[in-house]
Amino acid sequence: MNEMVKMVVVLTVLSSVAGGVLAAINKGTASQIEAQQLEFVKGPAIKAILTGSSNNPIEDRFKIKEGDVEKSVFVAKYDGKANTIAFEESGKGFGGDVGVMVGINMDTDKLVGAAVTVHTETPGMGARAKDDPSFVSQFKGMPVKDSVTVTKDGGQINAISGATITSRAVCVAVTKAMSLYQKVKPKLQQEIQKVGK
Amino acid sequence: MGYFELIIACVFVNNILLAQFLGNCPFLGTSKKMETAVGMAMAVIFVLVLAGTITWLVYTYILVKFGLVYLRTIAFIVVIASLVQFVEMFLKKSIPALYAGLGIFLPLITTNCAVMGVCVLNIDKEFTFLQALVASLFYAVGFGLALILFAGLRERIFLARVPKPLQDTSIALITAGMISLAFFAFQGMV
Amino acid sequence: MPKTLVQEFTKGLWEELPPFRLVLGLCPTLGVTTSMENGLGMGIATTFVLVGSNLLISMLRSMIPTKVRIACFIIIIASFVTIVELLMQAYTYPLYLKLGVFIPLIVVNCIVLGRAEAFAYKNKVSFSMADGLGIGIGYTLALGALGAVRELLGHGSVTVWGDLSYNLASSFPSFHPFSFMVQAPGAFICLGLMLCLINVIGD
Amino acid sequence: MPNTLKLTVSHAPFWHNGSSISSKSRNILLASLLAVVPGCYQYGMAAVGVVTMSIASAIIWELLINFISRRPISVGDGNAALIGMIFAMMLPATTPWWAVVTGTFFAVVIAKEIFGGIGANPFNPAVLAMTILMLSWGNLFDFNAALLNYSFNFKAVYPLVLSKSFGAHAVEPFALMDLLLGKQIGGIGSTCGIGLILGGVYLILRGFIRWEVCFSFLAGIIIAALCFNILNPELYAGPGFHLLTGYTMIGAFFLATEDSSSPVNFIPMLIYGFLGGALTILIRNIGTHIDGVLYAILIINLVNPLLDKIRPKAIGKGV
Amino acid sequence: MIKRSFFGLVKPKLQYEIIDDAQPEPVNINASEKIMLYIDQPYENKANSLLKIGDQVKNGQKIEVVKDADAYMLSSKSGQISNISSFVGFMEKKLTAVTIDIDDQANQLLDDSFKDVYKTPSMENAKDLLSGLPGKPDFDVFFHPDKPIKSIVVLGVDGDLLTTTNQWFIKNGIISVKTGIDLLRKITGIHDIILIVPQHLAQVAGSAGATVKTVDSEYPAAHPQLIIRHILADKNLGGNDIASNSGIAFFSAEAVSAIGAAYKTGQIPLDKIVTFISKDGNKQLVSVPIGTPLQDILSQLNESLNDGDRVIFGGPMTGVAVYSPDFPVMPDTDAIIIQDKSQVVERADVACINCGECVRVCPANIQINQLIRFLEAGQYEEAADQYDLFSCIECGFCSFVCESRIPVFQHIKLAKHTLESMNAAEENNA
Ligand SMILES: Cc1cc2nc3c(=O)[nH]c(=O)nc-3n(C[C@H](O)[C@H](O)[C@H](O)COP(=O)(O)O)c2cc1C
Ligand SMILES: Cc1cc2nc3c(=O)[nH]c(=O)nc-3n(C[C@H](O)[C@H](O)[C@H](O)COP(=O)(O)O)c2cc1C
Ligand SMILES: Cc1cc2nc3c(=O)[nH]c(=O)nc-3n(C[C@H](O)[C@H](O)[C@H](O)COP(=O)(O)O)c2cc1C
Ligand SMILES: Cc1cc2nc3c(=O)[nH]c(=O)nc-3n(C[C@H](O)[C@H](O)[C@H](O)CO)c2cc1C
Ligand code: SF4
Ligand code: SF4
Ligand code: SF4
Ligand code: SF4
Ligand code: FES
Repeated sequence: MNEMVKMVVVLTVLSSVAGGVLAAINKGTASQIEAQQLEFVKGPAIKAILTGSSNNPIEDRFKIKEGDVEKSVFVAKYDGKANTIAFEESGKGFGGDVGVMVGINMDTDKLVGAAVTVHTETPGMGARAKDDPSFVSQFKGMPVKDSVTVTKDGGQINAISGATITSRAVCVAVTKAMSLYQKVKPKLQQEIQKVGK
Repeated sequence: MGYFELIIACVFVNNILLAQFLGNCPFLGTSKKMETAVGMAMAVIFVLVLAGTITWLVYTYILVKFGLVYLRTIAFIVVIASLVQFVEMFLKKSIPALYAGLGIFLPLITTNCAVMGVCVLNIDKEFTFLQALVASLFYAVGFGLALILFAGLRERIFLARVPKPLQDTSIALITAGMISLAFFAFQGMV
Repeated sequence: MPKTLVQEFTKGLWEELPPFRLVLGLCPTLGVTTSMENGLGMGIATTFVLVGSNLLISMLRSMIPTKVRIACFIIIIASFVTIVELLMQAYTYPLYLKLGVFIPLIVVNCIVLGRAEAFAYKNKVSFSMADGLGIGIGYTLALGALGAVRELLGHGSVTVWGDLSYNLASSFPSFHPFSFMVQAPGAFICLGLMLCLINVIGD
Repeated sequence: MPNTLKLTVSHAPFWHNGSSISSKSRNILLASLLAVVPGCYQYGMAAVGVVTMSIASAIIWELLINFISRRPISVGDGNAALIGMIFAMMLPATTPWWAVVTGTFFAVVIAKEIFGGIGANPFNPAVLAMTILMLSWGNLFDFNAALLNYSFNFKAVYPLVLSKSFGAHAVEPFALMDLLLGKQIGGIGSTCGIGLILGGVYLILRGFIRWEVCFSFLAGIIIAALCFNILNPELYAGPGFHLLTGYTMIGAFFLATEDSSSPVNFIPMLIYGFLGGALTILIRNIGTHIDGVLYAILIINLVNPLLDKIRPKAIGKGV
Repeated sequence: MIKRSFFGLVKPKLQYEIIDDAQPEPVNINASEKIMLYIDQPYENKANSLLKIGDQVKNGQKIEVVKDADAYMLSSKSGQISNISSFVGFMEKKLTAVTIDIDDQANQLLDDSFKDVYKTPSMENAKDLLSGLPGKPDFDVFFHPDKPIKSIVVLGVDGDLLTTTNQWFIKNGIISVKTGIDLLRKITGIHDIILIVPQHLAQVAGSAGATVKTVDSEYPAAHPQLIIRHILADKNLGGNDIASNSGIAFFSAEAVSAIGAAYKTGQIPLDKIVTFISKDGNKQLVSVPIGTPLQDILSQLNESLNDGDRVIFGGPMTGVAVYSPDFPVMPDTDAIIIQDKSQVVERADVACINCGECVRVCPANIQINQLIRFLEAGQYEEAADQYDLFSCIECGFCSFVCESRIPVFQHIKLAKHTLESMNAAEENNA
């Protein structure tokens, strides 16, 4: 009986101490983790697209809701004017979803760029979509329209050789971004004004 | 993704052992003989279906609800360990025949990356309950399939004139690599 | 077995070097060693858990009842794993992303539980620390070495934390990376061949 | 005097039918020439270079490994040369020397010798080496790119790439007769269908390879291709095309029939071959890879030990 | 020498020798100085032994090492025992070798123990005095009450290739075979006697007074196990009997003929008919007293041996190579083959390449490609459990076709022998 009590006591104490310690550490690291996630997951892509902005787009972000999706939108200021936004969309690639950050200049309705954020594509094949800038650079300056496709499907984007599936995924993501942009443009304009100030 | 694709993906394309590298210790440890391989395969299928679904429920209805997501690892391992204990006791008492077959493999499963790994993957991939159930079952089937095919080859290799420094684990790993290469056949089929 | 502290430490570097001598902990060994950096990172994370849990278990060993010892080990180990997870997310996020599912899987890494059961539960604190540290460092070096070989052959260059790097192409300009090495089958075959090499040296 | 006489003492039986590994290897090499010679004619000295390089390096790797592992020299059985030859048959004529040497290393050392030498390899060595190289240096084995500098009097596109990317109608210009006569681009010894068939038939008649495997492999190709073709004739080319392109013929006669990795019993041989053929078409039509033969063969090699458990009852057992 | 046939699509066929019409009478060979008898009994306790050097023996006398042993030989000459030694035979079998210096041919003495009993033929006196007959009849099988014999099969065929000894008895001695069959029927009380002959001898065999069945001319159809399976299967013997080979007693035509002659004349015939194949492939039948050393045959047939030649006692598929020309003719030596050095095919130490040739020729459906891996690794129990080691009927065909030239057949015999002796040892201990 004595042993039984001891077992229960030890287990309970151990569990509660563990739970307490973990809760404390969790609390202590929570904000740092969120900052890191933005910094490292979205950060490089945002920086790649919104080069030379006078503000920090990650700090100047806001959220918009369309239907039941909520998106973080990052805003960049050029020459003191907040006119460029970026947000993320995804398409289905070879190994899973390919996340693409798409930047759009709201004055000209042209893409300022696209960059892959997260993916699980094969290194040396699909992963080149992220590593090799020459593929995504094709989107730069493209006007916002209904769809973007690879040349094989009749479009104008040259697929990465050996990774057509990944290339298609990126095109799908950009297409989704463009259509979302067209839908929520008015809302965006309202929000962006706030940042501008 | 439909269920058919999910099944093909779990068994072949994203095979838990050969593509995701989970569960290698039991893979190498129980593949020397066909009988043990079959026993281990059955035990993993049995436990993984239970563990995959229960951890999904625990995660969705307890951890997420109470904001305890950071306790995922600890919660899952406790669930798996107690599940294995429970299954062991249950089988011993009520289905001794099955216990005689699977018994020795059950404790091994507690420290099997494949079981824990699938539970985590079910969450990471944001599966629904039904998807998690199907994925758990077929990841386990994929594990069993790889294990049994491997055992078939290993029984032959055991009798071959393998140079001494390569014998046993070393040649087994190299063979596993070749099996993993063969499984590339299924790439892109989902 | 009257061993000195130093012996307990050094045994992990050769006699019981995981995963070569102790054939355990294979999943991370195969899964994360696509680069040297990942290998070292995984090794350090495992070492942290190993040392922490060895320490705590050894300290508490008189209090932990034999019957529930495995449950206690698991709780302790899982807590350290969670701490590593949180810390890595907070401070080394890119590495955390690359190691993915293998970080929570440290909890089932056969090496960690094996050391708790076979060593820490039976030995005093200083020895358990030496044991954990030795095995951990051995494991880290092994993963780093495997990662280095695979990265060098598979990518043609090795890069650690951004700046420490060596590019094979600078010595052999026409080297074409042998990317088989960084793919799944290459992992098994490379590990198998390294194991063979270790066996040859060991004899 | 009788006490000093040294008679030969050995085990029964005292007759042997005279077959040997080396004569088998010689004959397969001979048969492979029927496809390699037209290939060399088509691609010129570069192809001759690749073939000799491959055979020579395979032999040297085997010698080296014999030496390192202190085993009897085994190159005399001709198996290393054969592996080199069959590996070279799959390569494009432009393969650089270092890729050939690396390939034969994987074929001879990794796929065969470390398992204990001849008869112990679980996978076909040449196929295994080829898939490893293709994974690493895909661009070297992209036949369209590799053979860009050649000019031929026929359409110089790798047919399987066309069918995969553009569907069945893209391959209509290929006349089956041309394909059969080797008027297509591809590996040095894998495009000349007629040569491969003649070589294969020679080997079957001589009893060096098993007709069960070859025929069921081809049957697998035909039936699976027909099913796809009927399902969607726009997208999926017919059986004739699949039979005569890619590695189908070399696969049926020279790759799937490798002894050590294939079954020996009748029914398993049929299943083995059929599975290989059907899987080839499945990979070609819905998988990632351009040609499915190599991976299909690895898969059937993998199931071979299980298949060969299907066997007739020995006499006196369970009558 | 056999060559691999050019076309290999069909599996190799080996034809039994067919005796032709112009068969000359066997050449008589005589032992010149001594004969040697190998008795299947260890020579361990010398004091206990019935045999002493210098003992006088008579023609037809029973030579046994210990009293009332099952194994004995009959001396084919009279003379003096000049040597007794222990001898290790095939598969480490312990035998006793007895050398007898022959008396002057003119002074041959006949033993008369058989004379006393031959008028009243019975199983007992046959077992007691006739087991050493040419053809080595086995009477012991009739003395197991738990395994009653229901049928007797007389083999008018030869078990191995090139050999024609038994066929010769059907063709040229059918009358004495008939006498023997009648006698067997009388002493055993078994009516079901089947005479197995090749196709071309079916007519001659018809007069032997037994049911005649013919066998295929293709090796190894005449193997007793296959005869049971393929030829006797339609006879109503009961499934289990067929499988376990019990209930049937096999006798060679030569032995049956010898039994008939013995009971008819009261004198035991001890000349063995041997098919002798010389280096140039020339076949002839010789009639030799049992125990005659090979050397005597060679010198009387003007055949010579050189270093590296091979001498085979028995047929080319299942015989035994001997290391000395002193080796004597035994009661079951049906053939002696002399091979020139140049005809000896070398065996190699190469692993099985899994070509499957052996599997396709094996009459017993054994997975030899797998079996051989276990045997080479010394895992005999697994070989027996999983790969049917004990189903092997020992025809030797697998070794004949093996592309790696592995001595498969030898491995099989060795494994069977090892397992059997292990089992025997276990039973003794239990
Ligand atoms: C030798 C050769 C022949 C080709 N023939 C055709 C053709 O007949 N029709 C066609 O649409 N594309 C043809 N192509 C183009 C390729 O199939 C493919 O569309 C192009 O290489 C895509 O480039 P990528 O490798 O960067 O993806 C040919 C390419 C090569 C190298
Ligand atoms: C090991 C392996 C990895 C692959 N990884 C990718 C990938 O990451 N992204 C992709 O789009 N296709 C990938 N593929 C698919 C093939 O390369 C496929 O043929 C290609 O997507 C077709 O595009 P292409 O017509 O430009 O060659 C992979 C194939 C293999 C064999
Ligand atoms: C066994 C062996 C393997 C080699 N492997 C490669 C290789 O994988 N990639 C490579 O680019 N060079 C490799 N080489 C490098 C060659 O020595 C040489 O640098 C190269 O062939 C130069 O040729 P290129 O510039 O004309 O292509 C290898 C050399 C040897 C001896
Ligand atoms: C048609 C055929 C193809 C063969 N292909 C290979 C091969 O690709 N690689 C190999 O190692 N052996 C191959 N072999 C060799 C064969 O399995 C066996 O090892 C030979 O008998 C020895 O030279 C092949 C044999 C045949 C009959
Ligand atoms: S094992 Fe072979 S060689 Fe050795 S004694 Fe027996 S038969 Fe002779
Ligand atoms: S000797 Fe060989 S071929 Fe003959 S039965 Fe035995 S295993 Fe089969
Ligand atoms: S014939 Fe010889 S090499 Fe061929 S499978 Fe049989 S044992 Fe192996
Ligand atoms: S056991 Fe037989 S095959 Fe093996 S080495 Fe000895 S003789 Fe050769
Ligand atoms: S580390 Fe042991 S099973 Fe994964």
